[in-house]
Amino acid sequence: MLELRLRKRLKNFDLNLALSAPKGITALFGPSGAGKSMTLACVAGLAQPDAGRIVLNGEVLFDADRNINRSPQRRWVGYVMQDYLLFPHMTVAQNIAFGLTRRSRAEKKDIVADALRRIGLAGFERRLPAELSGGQQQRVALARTLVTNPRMLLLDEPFSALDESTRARLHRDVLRLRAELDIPILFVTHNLAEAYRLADNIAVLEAGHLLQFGPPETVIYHPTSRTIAKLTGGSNFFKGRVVAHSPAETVLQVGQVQLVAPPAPVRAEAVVGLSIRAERVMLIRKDGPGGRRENQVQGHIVNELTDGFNYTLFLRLDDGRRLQKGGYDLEIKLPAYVYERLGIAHEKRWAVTIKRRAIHIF
Amino acid sequence: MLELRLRKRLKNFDLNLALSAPKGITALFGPSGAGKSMTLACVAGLAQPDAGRIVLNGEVLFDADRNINRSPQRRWVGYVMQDYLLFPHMTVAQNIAFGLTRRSRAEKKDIVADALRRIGLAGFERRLPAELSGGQQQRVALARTLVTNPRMLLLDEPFSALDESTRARLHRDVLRLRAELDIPILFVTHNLAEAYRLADNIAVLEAGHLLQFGPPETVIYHPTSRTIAKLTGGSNFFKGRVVAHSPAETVLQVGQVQLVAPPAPVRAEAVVGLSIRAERVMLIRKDGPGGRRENQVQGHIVNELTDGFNYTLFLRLDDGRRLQKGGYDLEIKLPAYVYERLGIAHEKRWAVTIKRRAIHIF
Amino acid sequence: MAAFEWSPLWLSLRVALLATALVLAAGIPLAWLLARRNFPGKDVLGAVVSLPLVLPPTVLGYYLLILLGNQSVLGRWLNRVGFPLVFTWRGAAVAAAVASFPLLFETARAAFESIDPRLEAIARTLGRPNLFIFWRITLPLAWRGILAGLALTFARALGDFGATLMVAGNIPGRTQTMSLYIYDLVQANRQNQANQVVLIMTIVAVSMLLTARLARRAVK
Amino acid sequence: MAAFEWSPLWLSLRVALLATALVLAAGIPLAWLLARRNFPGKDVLGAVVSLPLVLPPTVLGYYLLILLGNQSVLGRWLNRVGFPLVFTWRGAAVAAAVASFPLLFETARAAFESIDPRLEAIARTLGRPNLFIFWRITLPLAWRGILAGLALTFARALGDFGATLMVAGNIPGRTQTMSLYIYDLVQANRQNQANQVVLIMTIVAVSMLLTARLARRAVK
Amino acid sequence: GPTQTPAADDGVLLVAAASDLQFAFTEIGEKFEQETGQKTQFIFGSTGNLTTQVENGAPYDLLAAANVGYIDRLNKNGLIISDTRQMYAQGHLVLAVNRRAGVQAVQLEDLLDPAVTRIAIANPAHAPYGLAAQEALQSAGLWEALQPKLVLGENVRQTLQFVQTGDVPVGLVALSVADAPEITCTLVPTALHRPLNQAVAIITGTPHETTARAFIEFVNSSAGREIMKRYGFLLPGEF
Ligand SMILES: Nc1ncnc2c1ncn2[C@@H]1O[C@H](COP(=O)(O)OP(=O)(O)OP(=O)(O)O)[C@@H](O)[C@H]1O
Ligand SMILES: Nc1ncnc2c1ncn2[C@@H]1O[C@H](COP(=O)(O)OP(=O)(O)OP(=O)(O)O)[C@@H](O)[C@H]1O
Ligand SMILES: [Mg+2]
Ligand SMILES: [Mg+2]
Repeated sequence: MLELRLRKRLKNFDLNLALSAPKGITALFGPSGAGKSMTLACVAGLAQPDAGRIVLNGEVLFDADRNINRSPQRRWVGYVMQDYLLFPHMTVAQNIAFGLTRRSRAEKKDIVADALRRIGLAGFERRLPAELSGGQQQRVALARTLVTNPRMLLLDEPFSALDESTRARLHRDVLRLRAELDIPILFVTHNLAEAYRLADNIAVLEAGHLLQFGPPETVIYHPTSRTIAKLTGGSNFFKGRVVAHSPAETVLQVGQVQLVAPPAPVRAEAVVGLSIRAERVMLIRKDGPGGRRENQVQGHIVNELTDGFNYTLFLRLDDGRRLQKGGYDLEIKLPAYVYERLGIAHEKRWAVTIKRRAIHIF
Repeated sequence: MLELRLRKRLKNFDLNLALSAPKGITALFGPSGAGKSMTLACVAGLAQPDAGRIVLNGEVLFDADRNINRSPQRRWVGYVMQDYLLFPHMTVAQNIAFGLTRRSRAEKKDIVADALRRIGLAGFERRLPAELSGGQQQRVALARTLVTNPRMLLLDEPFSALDESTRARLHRDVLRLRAELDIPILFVTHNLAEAYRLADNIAVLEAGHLLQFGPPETVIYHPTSRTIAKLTGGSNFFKGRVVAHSPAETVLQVGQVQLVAPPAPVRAEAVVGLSIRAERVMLIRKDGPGGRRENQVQGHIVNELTDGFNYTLFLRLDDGRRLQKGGYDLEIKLPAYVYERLGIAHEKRWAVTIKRRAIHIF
Repeated sequence: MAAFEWSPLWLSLRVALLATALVLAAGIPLAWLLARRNFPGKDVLGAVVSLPLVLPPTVLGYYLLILLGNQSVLGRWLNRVGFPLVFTWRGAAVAAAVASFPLLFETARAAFESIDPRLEAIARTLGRPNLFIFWRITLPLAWRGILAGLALTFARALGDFGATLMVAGNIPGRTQTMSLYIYDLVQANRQNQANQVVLIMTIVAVSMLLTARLARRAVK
Repeated sequence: MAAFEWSPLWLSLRVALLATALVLAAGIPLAWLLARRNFPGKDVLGAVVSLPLVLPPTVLGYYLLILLGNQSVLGRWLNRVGFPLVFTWRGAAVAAAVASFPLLFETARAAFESIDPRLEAIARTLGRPNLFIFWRITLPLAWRGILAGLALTFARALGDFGATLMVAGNIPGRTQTMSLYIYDLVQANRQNQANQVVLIMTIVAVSMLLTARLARRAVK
Repeated sequence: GPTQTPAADDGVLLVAAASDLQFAFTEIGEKFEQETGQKTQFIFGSTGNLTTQVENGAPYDLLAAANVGYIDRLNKNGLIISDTRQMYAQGHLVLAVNRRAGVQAVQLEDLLDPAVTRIAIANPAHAPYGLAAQEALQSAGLWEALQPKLVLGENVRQTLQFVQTGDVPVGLVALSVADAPEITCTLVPTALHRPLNQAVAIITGTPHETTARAFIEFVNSSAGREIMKRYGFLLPGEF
C-alpha cells in the first residue's frame, strides 16, 4: 500500500496530489506533461516534493513536516525511467546485475541470463547500450529493475518502444509479477487498452491534479469529467439541458433532440455536459426486427475513416433533429467486419440508436 | 521517391534491404531490433552502409560503388530520432530555430511560436529540455525537424510518448504535411492502427530483411508470412494439409476439421501455414436465422480477457472436432457491446463460423 | 616598507590574457581535431603537444629563446618585420602560452570526446554547416571542460616563471611579471614584501577564478 | 661525452608516480565534493586549491620548505617520527604534488559536473551504497576527464623544477630529478648533453602519455 | 652583432648582474643615480642564464658576471665591446652557519662533525661559487667524505636560503650575500680554490655606451669600491 500526498512547484503548474495505491497495479493515466513522471520521481526519492508525505506499507519514506527524506537506497523502490538511462559504460549483463547484491558470481550470471531470456534478449550479455535498438534498451532497463526484488515498482511507460508481440509477452510477465510479488505497482501508460488490461486501478492526472481514481471500468464508463472522458477515448461531447430526471433515468434536451440517459445527480433545467461513446452507437439493420429503439435518430454518413480494424463514421442527422450545428452530429465506431456485413460502403442513410448506457453525464 | 538498397553488418545480423518508397507515407513496421532505426540512420547519413545505394528523387545520396557519400547537410532529410536528442543546452525556442537559415530574427520567432502552438506547447519557448516531460521533448524534436522543410522525412516512433488526444492532433498535422509537401515520409511505428491510418504503404522488416511491402490493406489482410501475420495482429496460427484446391477455394485439413479457405497457390497434399483472424470469427446467435454456415464449429469458452473495449474469448472445440491439441482452439475477438448483447457472460457454449476471408494461407 | 609596485601585476595580467588567448586560438581547434578526426600519428601528436609540461620551464624557455632569439632564422625574421618576441612582454606571453598549452589542450580534448557525437550528427541533418555546429553545439557542450582548462591555463600563465624568465628577461617595468617580481623579492631577502605581493597575487588570482566560476554558474 | 646518467630518470619517475598518487588520493574526493555537494565557501575553496598554479614554483617551494622544514611544528614532528620530507625524494614528490594538484582537481571537477546526475540517481534506486556508485558509475563516466587530468599531473610532476629544487635540494643521486639534471646541464653550458637528456625525457614522456592514451582507448 | 630590440628606450641603463651582486649593486645603483641622475635597472640572475640571453639578443647594456669565463665566451663571438672587459671584483667564499642550528663550524674540517647533517653549496656544475666550494673542499681533502651531505642550490642566494631557513645548518656561500641576522660567517682561505674573478663588459650595440662606461667607472670609483668592499668583495689591486 502506497500512500502519497505531495505538493511540488513546477514551471507551469503545481503538482498537488493525494493518492492511495493498494497492492496490485495502478495505472497513471493523463495527457503529456500532466506530472506522471514527476510523481514517480518523488516516490523514488529522485525529486523532492515541497510538501507532503509518502508512506509505503506503513514506512514513512518522506515527510516534509517531520523532515524525513529517506535516501533512494533505503526506499527499496524499483524505478524504470521513461528514458531508460542505462549505464552507458557497462554491458547489458553488468547493467542488469548492478542491483544484485550478496550473490555469488555464478548466481548473478544465472539471474542475468534468466532475465535476458525473459525479455527476449538472450545472448546480448556483452553488448553496450549504444549497440542496442530503442526497444532493446527499454527492455534491459526493465530487467535491471525487476531483478532487484523491490518493495514497490514504478514503471514509466515501460513498453512504449515495443512491438505488439513483445509487449504482450511482457504484459504477461508483469501480470505474473503482480501475482507473485504482491507489491504496489505504479504504471504510467498512454495506452488505454494496456491500462485496462493490466491495471487494478486507474489514476487519471491532469495538470498536476488527480482527476479520478478507480477500477478501469469505472473510469472508462463513468468518467467524472469531460477531460477524463476525452482521455479515455470518449467522443461526441455535447451540452444538454435537463428536461426531467428520476431515479430511473435522466432526460436531456441536446440540440433539437431529446435523449434518455442513465440517472444522474442533476437538477432540472441545469445545463450539463455529456458524451456519447462512439462504439456504443448502433446502426439499425434494415432487415432486423422492427419497432422503435431507445434514442433513435436518422441521418446519413458524411465521412468515414478506418484503421483497418475499425471504421469511424461521421453521421449527420436529418434537419430538425440535429444534435449540434456543424458538419456532423455523431461519431460512430464499428468493427470492419460489421461495416462490410452491413454494406455501409454502398448505403449511406442509416437510423441509429444511442443506448442510454452510451451516454455519460458530468 | 526514395530508392534504397543497402547492406550493413550489425552485431547479430546483416541489414540487407531494398526498398522504394514513393511520395507519401511509408510505415516501417517490425519487431524491436529489426533494423528500422538503423535504416533511417543510413538514409539520413548518420550511419554508413557497407554497400548499396540511396537515391532520393533521382539524386544519389549514397553509392558505395561510386564512392558517393553526401554529408547529412546536403541530403536535406529531416530526421526525428527515437530518443529525441534535443540540444540540452538550448531552450526550446533555440532548439526549434536551430535549422532555420536565412530568416530574420522576427521571422524565426514567428515560425517557432507557430510550431509551438501546433504541438500544444505555446509558452514553452524558454524552457530547457531537462525541464520538459518525455512527451513534450518528443514534440519539440518533431517541431525542430519539421520547420526545416526537408525533402524527405524520417520519423522514428515520433508519437510513442504521447497520449491519444495529442497523438490524434499530430496525426492530423502529419496528414496535412503529406498533402502539402508531397515528399516521401518514412515513419517507424509499433502501432498498427497508426500505421494503417497514416500510411500509404507499409514495409515490414524483420532481422534486417524486408518481408513485405504494400498498401496497409494488403499487408494486413494478405500477409505473406506467419511473421507478418503475427506482427499485424494475427492470431490462431495452424498448420494444415491441402485436401483440395480450385480457382474458387482451397480446402484444408486442420487438426480434425476441414476448413474452406480462399484460393491460394498451393499444391495438393502440401502442408501449409494458416492463420485465422480473431476478429473475423463470428459467434452464431441462437435467435438468428438457422442453417449451416461456412466452416461452422461448436465449442465452449474456456477463458476470456478484455481491454474494456473488446473481449478476447478462448474457445475450445468439442472433442472430435479439435483444430489443435491444448487448452483451446480458437481465439475470438469481439467488441464489448456485442459481448454484452449476446450475454456471453452467462452463456459459454457457442457455435461459431469462420468466414473464409478470415483465413490466410502462407 | 616600499610602496607596492603595481606594474608587475598589470604586466602579468596582460601577459596571462594574451597567453590564454593564444592557447585558446590554437588549442581548441587542435583538441577538436584530435578528438573527432582520425589520422595517422594522431596519438603521437597528442603526446608531443603535451611535452611543454614535462620539461622544466627554464629549459623550455631556453629552447624557446634559441628558437625565437636573433640567432635563429625565425627570430631574425620577426625582428625584421618589427615584431620581435624575445625580451618583450609579447615574448613573455608566447612563452607562457607554450608552457600552458597542454593544460587547455588536454582538458578540451577530453571534453570534446565526452560529447555524444549523435548530437552533432542530428545538428548536421538540420542542415547547418559544420563550423556553425561547432560553435553552437560542440563548444557549448564542452564548455565545462574548456572553462576548467582555461582557468588552469590562465593561472599557469599568470604564474609562469622559468619560461618567461628566459625568453623575456626579468626587466623591471618591461618584462618583469608578478612571478619574476616575487622571485626577485625572495632572492633579495625581502621576505615581508614578498609575502605582501604573494598575498595580492593570491587575492587577484582567487577573485579571477571565482569570477570565472560564477560566470560558468550563470550560463548554466 | 659523458655516459648517460640514468639515476635522475628513475628518481623522476618515482617522484612523479608518488606525486600523481598523492594528487589522485586527495584530488578526486575533493573534486567530487565540489562538483556534487553544496556548502558555504565552496567556490572560494575551489579557487584557493588552484593557487599553486599561480605562484612561481620556486616561491611555492620556498613556502613549502618553510612549512615542512624544521622551522615548523609540522616539520619537526615529521623529523621526530622519522619521516622527514625536506631534502628527500618523498619531499620532492610532495612538492610536485602540491604544484600539480590543481591540474587533476580542475579537470576531475569538470568531468564530474558533466555527468548526468540522473545516472547516479537511478543507481541509487537500485539499492547500491553511494561509495559503490561512485566507483562503478561516477568514476568510470568521468574517466576521460580524470585521465586527462592525470596525464597533466604526471607530466607536470615529471617536469617540476622550482618547487622540487627548494624542498628536496638538488642532491645528485638522491633528489636530483631529471628536471634538475637538465637544468644543471643547460646552465653548465653542456648543450649537447642537455639535448640528449631532453630527448630521452621526451621519449619517456611521450611513450608514457601514449600508453595512457591507448589504455583509455582500450577501456572505451 | 646582436640587434637591439626596439623596446621603448627610456634611457634607463639595464645592468645584468650575477646573483652575488644583488645587495652591493642595488646600493651602488642608488648612489650612481644620486651622483649622475642616471637611472639604472638591475637584472639579477645566474650568470649562465644572463649570458645565454645576451647571446640571443637581450637588450642589456652591460653584464657583470660572477665568472670571467662567461665574459670571455661573449667576447669570442664579438658580443661585448672588447676594450670594456675588465675585472671589477673578486668574490670571497664563506662558511655560513645558522645560529640556531647548534653546530660549531669555523673551518672546513668541522664539517665532518656528525652534527652537521647537511651542507648547502651552489651547484658546481654552473655556479661559480659552487665550483669554488668544490675546489676548496677538494683541497682540504674533504670532498669525498662530505659528498653525501651536500645539497645543491641553484645559485648562491638560494644556497643561503637553505641555511637561513635552518633546514641546512651550514653552507658555503658568497660573502657578499651572507649578511643575514640568522647567519654567522667565517672566511674560507682563498688559497683553497681558484680565484673568483668577476668581470664586467659592455654589450655590443648598446645605445647607452657612454652611460655604461660611466657606470663601470663608478663601480671602480672610490665610492663604488667602498660599497663593494663593505659587501665583502676583494677589489682590483687587492688580489
Ligand atoms: N525539471 C523540471 N523543472 C520544471 N518543470 C518541469 C521539470 N520537469 C518537468 N517539468 C514540467 O512538469 C510537468 C510534469 O512533467 P512530467 O514529466 O511529470 O509529465 P508527464 O506526465 O510524465 O508527461 P509525459 O507523458 O509527456 O511524459 C510538465 O509540464 C513539465 O513541463
Ligand atoms: N551501434 C550498433 N552496433 C551494432 N549493432 C547495433 C548497433 N545499433 C543497433 N544495433 C543492432 O542492430 C539491430 C537493429 O537495430 P535498430 O535500432 O535499427 O532496431 P529497431 O528496428 O529500430 O528496433 P526498435 O523498435 O527496438 O527501436 C538491433 O538488433 C541492434 O541490437
Ligand atoms: Mg513522463
Ligand atoms: Mg528503433
